[in-house]
Amino acid sequence: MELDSLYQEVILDHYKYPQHKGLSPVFTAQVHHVNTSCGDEITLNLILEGNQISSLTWDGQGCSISQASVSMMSELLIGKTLDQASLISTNFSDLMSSKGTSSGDSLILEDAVAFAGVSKFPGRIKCALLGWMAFKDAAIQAQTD
Amino acid sequence: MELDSLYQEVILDHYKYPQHKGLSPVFTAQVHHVNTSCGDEITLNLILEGNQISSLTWDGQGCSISQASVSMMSELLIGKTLDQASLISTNFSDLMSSKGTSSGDSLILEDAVAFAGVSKFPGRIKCALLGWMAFKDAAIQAQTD
Amino acid sequence: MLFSPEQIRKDFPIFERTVRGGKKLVYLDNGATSQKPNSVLEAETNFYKLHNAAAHRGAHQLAEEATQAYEGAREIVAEFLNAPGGSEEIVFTKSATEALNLMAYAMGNAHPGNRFHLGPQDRIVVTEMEHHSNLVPWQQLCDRTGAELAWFEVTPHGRLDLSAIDSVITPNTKVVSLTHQSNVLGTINPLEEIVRRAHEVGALVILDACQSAPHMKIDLAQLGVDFLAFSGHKALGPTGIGVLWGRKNLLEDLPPFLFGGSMIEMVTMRTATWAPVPQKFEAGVPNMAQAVGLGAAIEYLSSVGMDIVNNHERTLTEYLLQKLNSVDDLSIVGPNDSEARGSAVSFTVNQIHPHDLGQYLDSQGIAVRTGQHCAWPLAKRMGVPASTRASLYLYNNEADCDALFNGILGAQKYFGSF
Amino acid sequence: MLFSPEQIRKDFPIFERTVRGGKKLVYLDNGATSQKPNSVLEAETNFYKLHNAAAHRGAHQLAEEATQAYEGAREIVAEFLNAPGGSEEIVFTKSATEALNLMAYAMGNAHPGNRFHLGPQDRIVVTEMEHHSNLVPWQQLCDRTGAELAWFEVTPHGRLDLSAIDSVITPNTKVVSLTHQSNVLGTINPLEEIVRRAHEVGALVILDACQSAPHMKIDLAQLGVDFLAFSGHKALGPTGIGVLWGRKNLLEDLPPFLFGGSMIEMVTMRTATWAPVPQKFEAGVPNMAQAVGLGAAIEYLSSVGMDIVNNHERTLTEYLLQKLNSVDDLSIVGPNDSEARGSAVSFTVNQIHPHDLGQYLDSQGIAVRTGQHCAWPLAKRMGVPASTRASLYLYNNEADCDALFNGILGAQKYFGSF
Ligand SMILES: Cc1ncc(COP(=O)(O)O)c(C=O)c1O
Ligand SMILES: Cc1ncc(COP(=O)(O)O)c(C=O)c1O
Repeated sequence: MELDSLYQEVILDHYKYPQHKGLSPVFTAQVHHVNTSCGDEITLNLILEGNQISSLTWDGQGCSISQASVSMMSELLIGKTLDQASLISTNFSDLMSSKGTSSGDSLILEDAVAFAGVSKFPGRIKCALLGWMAFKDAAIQAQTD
Repeated sequence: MELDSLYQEVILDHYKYPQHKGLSPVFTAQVHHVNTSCGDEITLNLILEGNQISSLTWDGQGCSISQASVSMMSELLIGKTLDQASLISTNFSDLMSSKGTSSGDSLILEDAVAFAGVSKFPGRIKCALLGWMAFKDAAIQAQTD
Repeated sequence: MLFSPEQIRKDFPIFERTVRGGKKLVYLDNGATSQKPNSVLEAETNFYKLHNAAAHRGAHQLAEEATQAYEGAREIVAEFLNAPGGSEEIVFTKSATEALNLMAYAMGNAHPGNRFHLGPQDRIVVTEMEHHSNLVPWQQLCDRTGAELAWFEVTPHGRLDLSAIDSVITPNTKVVSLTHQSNVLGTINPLEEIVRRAHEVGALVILDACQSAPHMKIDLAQLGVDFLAFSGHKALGPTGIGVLWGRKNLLEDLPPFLFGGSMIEMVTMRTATWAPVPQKFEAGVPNMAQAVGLGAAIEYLSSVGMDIVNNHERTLTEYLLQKLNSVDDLSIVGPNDSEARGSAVSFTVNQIHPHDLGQYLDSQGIAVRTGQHCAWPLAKRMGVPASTRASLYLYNNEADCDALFNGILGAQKYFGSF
Repeated sequence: MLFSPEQIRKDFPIFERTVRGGKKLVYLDNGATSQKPNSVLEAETNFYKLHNAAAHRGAHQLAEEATQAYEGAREIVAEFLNAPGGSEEIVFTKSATEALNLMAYAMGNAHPGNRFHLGPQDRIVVTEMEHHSNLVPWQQLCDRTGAELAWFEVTPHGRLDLSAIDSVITPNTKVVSLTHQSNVLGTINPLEEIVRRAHEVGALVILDACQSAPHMKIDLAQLGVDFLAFSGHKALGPTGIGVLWGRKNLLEDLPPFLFGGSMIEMVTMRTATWAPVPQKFEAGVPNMAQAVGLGAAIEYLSSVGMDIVNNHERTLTEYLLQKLNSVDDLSIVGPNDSEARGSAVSFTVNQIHPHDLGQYLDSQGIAVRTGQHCAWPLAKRMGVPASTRASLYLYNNEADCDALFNGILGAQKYFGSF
């Protein structure tokens, strides 16, 4: 069933057992993003040590895709430098706009290649990108503050 | 030719030799009407003596239909009482909305039955009614002032 | 002829297609937009093929015919709504959203002395169940004029709380603008009491009939409201056409909104005067083909009969509610019975986010709407950040409701089994 | 393939009908609205038959397809205009009239501090040859904000008088809004000088491209203007669709106009925030089918080639001018040569009122426009209270011009012979 390419097991897993959910009490930058078309919300706390992401925590509500995506993103980005994170983020965006033609670079995206199937569902791409867009904002904010 | 039913000879005659054109220096009521769809304009001066129309003069610019109509109207209404004029006016309006099914009551409308053909040309009905609408307004104004 | 949704469906070409790899289309998103019968498509196409020209401009035959077609559509709408003042009370807009913005902006254009003029001493009343299109324009008008925005709250059962009606609609209230039927809850609002109170204090009532006019007989001579708006595309008509009805004397007093060709009387470089209603509110070459299409849509609805459409929907809504109520972990958002409610039914299913539920249903060919349905404050009030909505129309049948029921069970299995 | 208007005409079903008792249709009223090729009608119909659903709402397949069709049309428009910022710079409206009103109202909504905010110290510049749709909205905005309206005058030859450009576009000028091509005179305005001066003083330039975009290649990357508006129905597209283009950073700063569904980010009962551009300007379920139809119209035009369309019209206009100039007692209103002018040609014929001339031409199957053409101040300036206008498009040919010529001679005989 085509639906299975959207709802990969690892996605549903993260949805059920979200990682790094629960906001850190302190942060370098905090952002709040909303998917205006469906109302999914996410708050993201980013802590930088120098150029390195030492903590990435979040809270939010939304569909399995948006919640699993931010959960996997946190796992993926914690410990990375901002440069590395930016590369990963671009890679993920590219995957989302691939219209189902790419299966994703698992060396870079690791488990997040599971989202490859989302790119075939235009209505869900925004869900998958919600957390990533929030991170992008947070990174800019952390660097300019 | 169908066009001939619109441009009756008597209409073109009045257009060429307009009657009562040239505004009286005094008046009981003066009105200015415009056909917003084409810009034809008319100014009408009405003088009442008691209940009787003693003078009806006008100035304006416009197509043969609008100018001939006001010219014929003046001829028709001068000397009439307001009640008579109202009857004639209603009769003329009815003729205009007859969609070509009526040839008009020549006892009431006299030469103005020539406008019967206009009712087949929806775009021109407003032209034929321009002067009559102005008269209606002037009559109300003269009675309320 | 006996009414049969299966027969009706044959007039709607979209049901000849399938979705998601050969699945039958189960279209339950009528609250968002309706499908179109062939007669509507043909009316639009015929307009372009035979009569296309700029209405009200030019003295040639095509322009005459275009004018007749456009004005004929106006007559059809006037009759459909039983407008007491006839077709001069019908203003064509591009949508209900434009119609409601027209009201708000036109009031904002009123100078002191005009009955529509608003200032800081005035109040505008809406409800918590308004679609954004009947809320945000009023927020903005209040911002511009200093007027105060007040509203009726919604009860946990999804009804308007009218208990404080006299302190909501105060003597300084100028306008009460509310929806006839909630696009989320399905609730049909009790107009009589609201209209009575509004008129008592001299306020005008604007009715958002987006979710009612397509589904029930509207009789303006009875309803008591002063203005009414709806969108053609939710009533079997084309996109790009909406209707604003207003009492003639009120439309005459209301300042214009969009300025430009066809709505003027005279223009100089500094000043302009306005054409009579309804032209005063229709600037520019009008959306003629869409008005004609809406006329055909209304003729289609009238040929079926609005009472028959409404009866069918009521019966089917009862069936749908009964089905949905039998699903474990499903909660209806809004009235759970068929009393004073239309055929839009929103619900949540424990554990499954509406977006995921909608996606699963889509994989089964079932089209529903998910999210806040353009009514954020209502979602907040009801405590459901997002919900799933099924909304019915004359071509839906029990099989569609069964498909939805089975789809929900399937989703529970799908998302519960990982 | 060689360009042939006769071949083109076969794509336009309206030319299969006759008028006024079997007369061939000679359609010379393209300045008012254009006829539609089959591909446009099919695109609209196909949208309804196959993909109809509310774009940007709902996660089902039809909604996805509707969104793709609608957004696809946006891409087509962006490419057609060579919009430097791509499709996010394209806002769909119902018409050019709405687009121009959008600009005026949105500026009126700007708070102090916003670059679009206007006050009594500011100036808005238009020209004497504007269509009412690009004049009255600015008059009204000036009324509301206290800003001053100024304008370029028109010379007796129907050209803009730019001799006083520095005192018309003053340092306190915020906006210069003007037509690219006059719908009455046919005059094409010299944008370069105006844009240069406007930008020198920090003013923005809004271009009314209603009469240019359908007839010539528009290259926004070159043109220098900041906003541009045109209507679909004059460019082979459906009624009920218009386009506003604006530079992305400007659209981002410009406050919204219509409020409602789809243009918001978050809403509470008291406040709302806005979606990103272009959605910020598109409230309500959009005129999707009309956007799709406009996309098809542009694809049709592009498949012919805008340069070819333009060349054809230029050659034909020259022919028409030469024919008209050979008529006794006929005066062209506007440029009498083909230099910097489009294919709208207005004229008067001594003794015959335009309305009567138009009526006679109509009896011969010839459709022209008569009156002031929604440009009263221009009519006054040119000293012609009304005129007759013939306006050409890609499907017109020399035979149409000949028919007009013979029609005018016929009218002279008809009205001269009583
Ligand atoms: C130059 C010009 N501007 C604006 C308009 C208004 O366009 P629309 O009526 O399609 O909104 C027109 C046509 O009517 C026009 O010719
Ligand atoms: C209750 C209600 N009001 C207003 C609207 C706005 O209608 P439209 O988007 O067609 O302008 C809708 C539908 O979207 C609605 O359901």
